[in-house]
Amino acid sequence: MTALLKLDRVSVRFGGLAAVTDVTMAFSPGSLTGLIGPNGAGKTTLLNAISGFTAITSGHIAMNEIDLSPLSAAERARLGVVRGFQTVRLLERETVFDNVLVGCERLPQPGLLGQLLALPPERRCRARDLAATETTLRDLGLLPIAHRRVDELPFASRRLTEIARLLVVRPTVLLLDEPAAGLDTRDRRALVESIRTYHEAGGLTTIIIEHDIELVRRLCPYSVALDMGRIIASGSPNEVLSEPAVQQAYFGVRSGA
Amino acid sequence: MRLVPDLAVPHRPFQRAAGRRHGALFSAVALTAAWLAIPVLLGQYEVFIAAQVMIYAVATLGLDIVYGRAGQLSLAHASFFGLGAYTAALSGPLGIPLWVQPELVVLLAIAGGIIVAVPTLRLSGLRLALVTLLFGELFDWAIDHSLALTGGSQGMTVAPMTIGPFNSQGTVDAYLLASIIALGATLLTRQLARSQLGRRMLAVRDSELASASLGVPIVHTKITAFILSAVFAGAAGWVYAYVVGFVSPTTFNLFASVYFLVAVILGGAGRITGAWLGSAYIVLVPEVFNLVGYPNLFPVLGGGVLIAIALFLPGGLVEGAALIRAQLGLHRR
Amino acid sequence: MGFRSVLTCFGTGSLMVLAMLAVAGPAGAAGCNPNEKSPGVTATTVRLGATMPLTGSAAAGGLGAGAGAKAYYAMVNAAGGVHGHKIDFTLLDDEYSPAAAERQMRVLIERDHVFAIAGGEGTPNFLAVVPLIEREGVPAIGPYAPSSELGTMKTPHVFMTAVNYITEFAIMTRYVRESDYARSFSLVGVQGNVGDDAKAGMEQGIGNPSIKVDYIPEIPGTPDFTPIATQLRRENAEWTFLILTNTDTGELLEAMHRIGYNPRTAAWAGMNDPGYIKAFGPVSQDMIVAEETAALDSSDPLVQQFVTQFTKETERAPGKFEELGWVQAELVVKALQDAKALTRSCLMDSLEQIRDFKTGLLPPITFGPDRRQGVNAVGLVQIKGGKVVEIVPFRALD
Amino acid sequence: MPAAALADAAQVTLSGLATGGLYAVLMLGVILVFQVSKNINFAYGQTGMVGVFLSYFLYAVAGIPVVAALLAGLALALLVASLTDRLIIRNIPAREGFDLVVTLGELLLLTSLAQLAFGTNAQSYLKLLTNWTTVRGGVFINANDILCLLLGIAVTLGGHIVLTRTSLGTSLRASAADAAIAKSAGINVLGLRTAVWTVSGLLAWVAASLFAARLSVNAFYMTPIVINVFIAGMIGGLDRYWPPMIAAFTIALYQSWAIYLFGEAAGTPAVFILVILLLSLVPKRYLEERHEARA
Repeated sequence: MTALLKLDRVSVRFGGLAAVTDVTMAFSPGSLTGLIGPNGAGKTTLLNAISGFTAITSGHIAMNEIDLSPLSAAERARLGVVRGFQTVRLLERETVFDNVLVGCERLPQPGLLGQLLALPPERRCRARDLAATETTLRDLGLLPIAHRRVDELPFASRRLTEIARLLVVRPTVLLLDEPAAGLDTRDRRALVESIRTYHEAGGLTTIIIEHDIELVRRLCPYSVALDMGRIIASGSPNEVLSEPAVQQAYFGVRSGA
Repeated sequence: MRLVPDLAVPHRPFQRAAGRRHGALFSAVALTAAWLAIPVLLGQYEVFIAAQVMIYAVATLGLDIVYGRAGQLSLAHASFFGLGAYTAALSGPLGIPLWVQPELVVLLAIAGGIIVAVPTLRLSGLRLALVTLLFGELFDWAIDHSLALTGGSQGMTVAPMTIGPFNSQGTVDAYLLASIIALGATLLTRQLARSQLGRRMLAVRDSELASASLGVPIVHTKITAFILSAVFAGAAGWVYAYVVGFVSPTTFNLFASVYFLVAVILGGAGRITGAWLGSAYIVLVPEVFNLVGYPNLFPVLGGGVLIAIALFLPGGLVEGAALIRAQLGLHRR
Repeated sequence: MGFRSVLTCFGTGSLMVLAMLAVAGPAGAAGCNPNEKSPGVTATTVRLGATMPLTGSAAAGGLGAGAGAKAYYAMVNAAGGVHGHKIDFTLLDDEYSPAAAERQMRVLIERDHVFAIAGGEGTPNFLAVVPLIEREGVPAIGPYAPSSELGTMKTPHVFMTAVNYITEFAIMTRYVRESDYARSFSLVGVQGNVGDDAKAGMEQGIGNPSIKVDYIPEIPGTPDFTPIATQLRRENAEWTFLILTNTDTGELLEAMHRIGYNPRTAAWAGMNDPGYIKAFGPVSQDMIVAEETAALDSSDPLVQQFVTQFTKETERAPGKFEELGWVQAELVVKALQDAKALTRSCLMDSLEQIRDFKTGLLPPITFGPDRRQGVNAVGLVQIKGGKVVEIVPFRALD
Repeated sequence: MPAAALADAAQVTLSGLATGGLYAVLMLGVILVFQVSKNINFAYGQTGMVGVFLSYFLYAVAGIPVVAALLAGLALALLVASLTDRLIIRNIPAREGFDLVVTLGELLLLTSLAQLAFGTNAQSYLKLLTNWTTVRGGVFINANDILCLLLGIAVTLGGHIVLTRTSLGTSLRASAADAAIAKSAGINVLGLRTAVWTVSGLLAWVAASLFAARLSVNAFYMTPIVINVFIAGMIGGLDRYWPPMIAAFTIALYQSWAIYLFGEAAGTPAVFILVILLLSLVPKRYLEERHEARA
């Protein structure tokens, strides 16, 4: 099976600092990859490079043979490469429903006048978006709080709202940056279940950065470990974690801290 | 359990609570009654003031789009208001026919909006505020230095707009004219809030990073917000000039722009009711101070209100009212 | 729904408003109609109004003139009023701002329904309200708003006693030409109508098209006068004429002094003011200043009478601005007294009958059926050692 | 070039540099405040203005001795500056542009309060050497111009030395870079912040006093000046030191030349054109403000 997303010798430098060096990876359609590594390993930078938030210094990133490098983050998102953030960023003064509805951006929308004058195409699109949002909310169990303002909700619901916003239109590549951070065990479990079911049903390609090794073990059939901006191991989570380099990177760093 | 939305299958549209519908109907009836009562019950001057509230509401809704919704601080809003006003004022001397003027106002506002927006797209925060401020200063300067045409700082008289028996400087006629654009602007803003365009603006305001990750075209959204706000302000200014019959630069200077900000923030950024409340404040409160003989206290209050609201009630009056309702338990779900 | 049907559903209130607008059209000199219904008159009172700058950069003028007018009305009311009507005088603050003046004039006319506009202080703020006054057909009597835009039958409701700046500067320039044989002139003036009028007056006073006036327009409140001073020094005229606000005049003279340019100077009547002379006397030494109202220490018995009466009313001594407000009120009361009835048309008619009305404070006032400029003369004074010395008494152009 | 034109050129340059010196005094306050609190204070100029108006009022109207009047004015400026931070800036919610909006409110408040309390005119304020003039080669050299220029240079160099050579400067730069780390290193971040805001009040008052001697004064007189200083800051970048300080001098020089060459009317559009040109031509990298923290 040909790879959906290909990274070919990707490097990112900030001034003199090499954040990511010569990373080559391939993600097949429907794969679910855990990205692990100690703090500062370059995981988020790699995610930023794929989603277009950081320009790469050298190398190539391609999806379905389309070169992503010249495209802005928004353009990549419209191609279906979407991401979540470590810190949840929502429309703070709006409801859960409106927050998820805004995710319909990636569906074709009518022009300025069409939207402002509520012309028939706008009515059709709105009905379509409302339906998609409602379904997503129901699937993720958010429907009971759909009309609550997000700034008055607990963190877990906010995190779930953000994920719902990414999923309301089916992405091609879903990038999540520590989605479980700050959640308690019960919420983590629910989150893992949601991601897994969505992933299986939708056949989307998912890359998750996660510190919680257990979560990666449970969720991801495949994982990649980064340290100092380089790939140090890849394979099933258990294989990766037993690699001496990973042990060194993780526990070496941890004991040194 | 089917978890992935299947767009091919039609879904039941999402229904809002039925109670809201009744509330909306009730407010519509009440507002219509008030609208009819004002010219019947109140005197000539009070009707004129009511028309002013409506005109300023249109401009405030405009600032609410660019600042309240898209989060772009514009200190040139009064200049766009002035752009419309001077279009009306100069149409007489320049012989621009009435039917061309609305299109001209819209075109000028679009051009002005783009001129302000484009260099500022690379900027945010302080730099954006300063460039818009400078644009406002440039507008003032242009008026001051085109004496022969505009009368400079002395201002100029605007001939009324007359269509058959309609005369824009007649009290009831002015009230009607202001009502028409106020209704139009309010409906447009309401539709904007319901549309993806409106949500894009909120997304750009709250986080440009998150917006980009959702595929929101940030530059496009900002320009659209600037243009819409300029068109609203321009239209309001155009009607303002015809209704008041006199324009001079002080109505459109930096302080006027700050008053519009006061209106948006006091009422509640991103809320239509808020823009109306804010407009009522900036038109009616000076009248009250004038009535009791202390017209100069209004700017003091304006400054104080801006600080107090930003510190203690950042959501403005609308959110404050919602908080009180929640406290009283009237709105339990 | 057509426009008319919308109107009918509003009921009678709005129809009355419309009717009022129809009545109020351009009145002109239609003669005295004693049966006309005029607003602002009750059995015992007649309501008058004015806007003046009571705050802001020109507040001194408005506060003084307002006090002068109020003192005169108080005196008249104490003596029983005009034909048994007490004068109810409303004075509103226009901040010297055209926009504020327009708003306040609307309050006077549309909310307070005044009978007539009595006086005023300041040109840009008054010019802003003229269209409203003309549209509503309200007589406006003696505002201090020197301008060539006013004082003609283009604005038939406005009766001017302020000499316009064309006349003022023509008289002043002619004197300078005659006494000093001056050959080169520059002018710094408030941009717009005011500066343009002064320039036209200077050209008229020079009477020689080959002598040009170097004119630099100024925006009130210019922060730094060094560029203008430098430009003046480059032109290097023998005489520099000034028509700026008092502070700006002083600041400009100081800037000129700083860069070592000290021509002879002449300025409009505003510099004939103790506050100005106290602040800027030294840089204004020998400056020639127009005199629009009589000197308060004049030996004219009418002036002495004013000083005595004002002091009695207010228990303080009057200044120039108080004098101005007083004489505005005096003219208003004279017109009301002479009116055959308290209607607007009869007030207009009475004003048009005024011939050679001597107040002592202003040159004699004369109006006519097609004459709205009541005064055409100024005197000249000179600032010397912090004092004002009269050099030419009131004189007309020809 | 004829001698007269040369003299004019020297005159214009001198007066521009003198204004630039005062811009630099103000700019130092803006930079310091921005570095410790990442804020811009639109009411910055008005902070100095209220001090000047109070001392004018006490001296010229109430007849209080000049030194006491000046000290009272200075005290008011310091108080307003530090309270702006303590009461307002530290308490505003993190919403888009609220720091700008709130100081705009303060601008309005201080301006209108000053108008109410002191009237609009504070004419014939202290001369501060403006009445001392000497002629050198056809150029009229005003002692106040020299004073402003020297003061600007002194403040610029002094600011540089304090920031780079003293432990105070190290603490300042540390809290500018990361307040949390600075705090853990034992720096009294809040105290430092209050001190910086107070110093900004001092600088505003000094510049406002000198401008009051040079300019026609009303309650708004500091507003266009501060706008020019902010523009210089925008061009130079407020997280740097030398570029904004040099921009302060340059913009004043530029504006006085524009006015000399094209007349009074050219002042405003000249600055606008400069800003638009710079914004379109300068590489985007230079304009980038610090982005939202780590994604």
